[in-house]
Amino acid sequence: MTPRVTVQAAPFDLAAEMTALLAGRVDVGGLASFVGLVRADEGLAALTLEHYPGMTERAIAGIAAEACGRWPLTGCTVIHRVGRLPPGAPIVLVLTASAHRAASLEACAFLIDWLKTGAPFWKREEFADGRERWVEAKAADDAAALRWAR
Amino acid sequence: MTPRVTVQAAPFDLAAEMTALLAGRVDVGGLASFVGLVRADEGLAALTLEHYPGMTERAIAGIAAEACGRWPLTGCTVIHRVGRLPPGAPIVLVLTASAHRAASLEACAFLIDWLKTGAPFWKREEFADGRERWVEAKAADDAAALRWAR
Amino acid sequence: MHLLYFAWVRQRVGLGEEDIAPPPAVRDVAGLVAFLAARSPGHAAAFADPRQIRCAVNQEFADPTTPVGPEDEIAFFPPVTGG
Amino acid sequence: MHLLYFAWVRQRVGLGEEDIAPPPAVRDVAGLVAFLAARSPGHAAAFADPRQIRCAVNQEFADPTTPVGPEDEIAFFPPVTGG
Repeated sequence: MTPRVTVQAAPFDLAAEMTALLAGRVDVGGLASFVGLVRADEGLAALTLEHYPGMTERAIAGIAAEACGRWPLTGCTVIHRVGRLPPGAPIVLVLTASAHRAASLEACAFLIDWLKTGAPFWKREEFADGRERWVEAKAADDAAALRWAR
Repeated sequence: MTPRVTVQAAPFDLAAEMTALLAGRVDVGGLASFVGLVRADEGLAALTLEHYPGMTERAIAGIAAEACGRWPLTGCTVIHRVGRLPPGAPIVLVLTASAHRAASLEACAFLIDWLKTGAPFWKREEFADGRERWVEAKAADDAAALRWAR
Repeated sequence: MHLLYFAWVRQRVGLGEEDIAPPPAVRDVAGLVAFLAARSPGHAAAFADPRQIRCAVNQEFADPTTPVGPEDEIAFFPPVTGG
Repeated sequence: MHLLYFAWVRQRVGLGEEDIAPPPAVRDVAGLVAFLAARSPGHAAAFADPRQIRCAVNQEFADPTTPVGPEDEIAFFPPVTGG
């Protein structure tokens, strides 16, 4: 099973992605999903996501393959959007299917946690008053820092 | 926010349920879901789910309210199907929305774990060779046992 | 007293529900189980191993010492297997 | 050597990518950062605080001691903020 990994500007169709992971199968007992969305905190008007074409997809495919090694997944889909997104817009989808509920739930949480810390994406916030700023990584979220600082 | 809790024979529409939790909101950062499905293990032909009308809905509403107390959820939906279901059919849906991803993921896992151990449902398996049997609770899943045996 | 039976308890008893009026000595769940086990061969089969039986009184999980009275709704069933 | 810049590193440098041919003394990421910081005021601003900069060599996360050569694709960017 090869995980499906996509970085795209377009919205994703969660129902269609779920259907694809289940089509023709009777061995899936649990299907977990996580959708991350843009919040309108502090008057946020839009969020713009930038990525590193090539490396980002490779990095996500690598971690998705790792998840498939750690948990017995029958299906795994990761879709991350880029570009300018308004409040309420979906940013990221993680879908994990397994015979067992615990495996699907744990793999889903693992993947979304990793996307926060390990995938080359950068977020710029635009506010209603015209301010703009790059979102700063939380220390806890910056897994790559160790590699550099050691 | 009152959780939406339903026990029904009909299939559920996951996309519509998600849309309902997000409609008009810009304060949701994470939407976690879990769908449990019928597996065709050991030649299973169908699974029939029985419940205790009244108590089952009350019990689920109670645990959903507890989840809303433990985690800052903006939305929570639990739909559990009953009746005779073929392999591949969805049995249960748990949906949790929150400003923060960890809250939505943890509440979703909490609710599905509890449904396994605390909600009055009983499963009967029918196999291709005509055998039928009631699914036995795993000792680890039988939270009610303590109340009785103490 | 309104009784409900679910899953294999229902199948062994042969009934989904019944109304009964046990003697006054039946004051709690344990007493009711002993009374029911002597009611018919089906009841006897259903309650043969009380460790396999769970009980709810008025839709709340109960234990052997939970009191029961004439106005109560009392359900017996196996350990739950939902989700 | 093909360089890529992302997020505020790109904004400060003023370029998304560029091809450069640094002197042979530039052998690793730390040497390249020192070389780039002297290249223009924009580069100097971008690399003013190397602790805020992450690097990938040929699309793998790198550290200051990672070797760099003429055929490499080298990217500089802030700590990632995806998900």
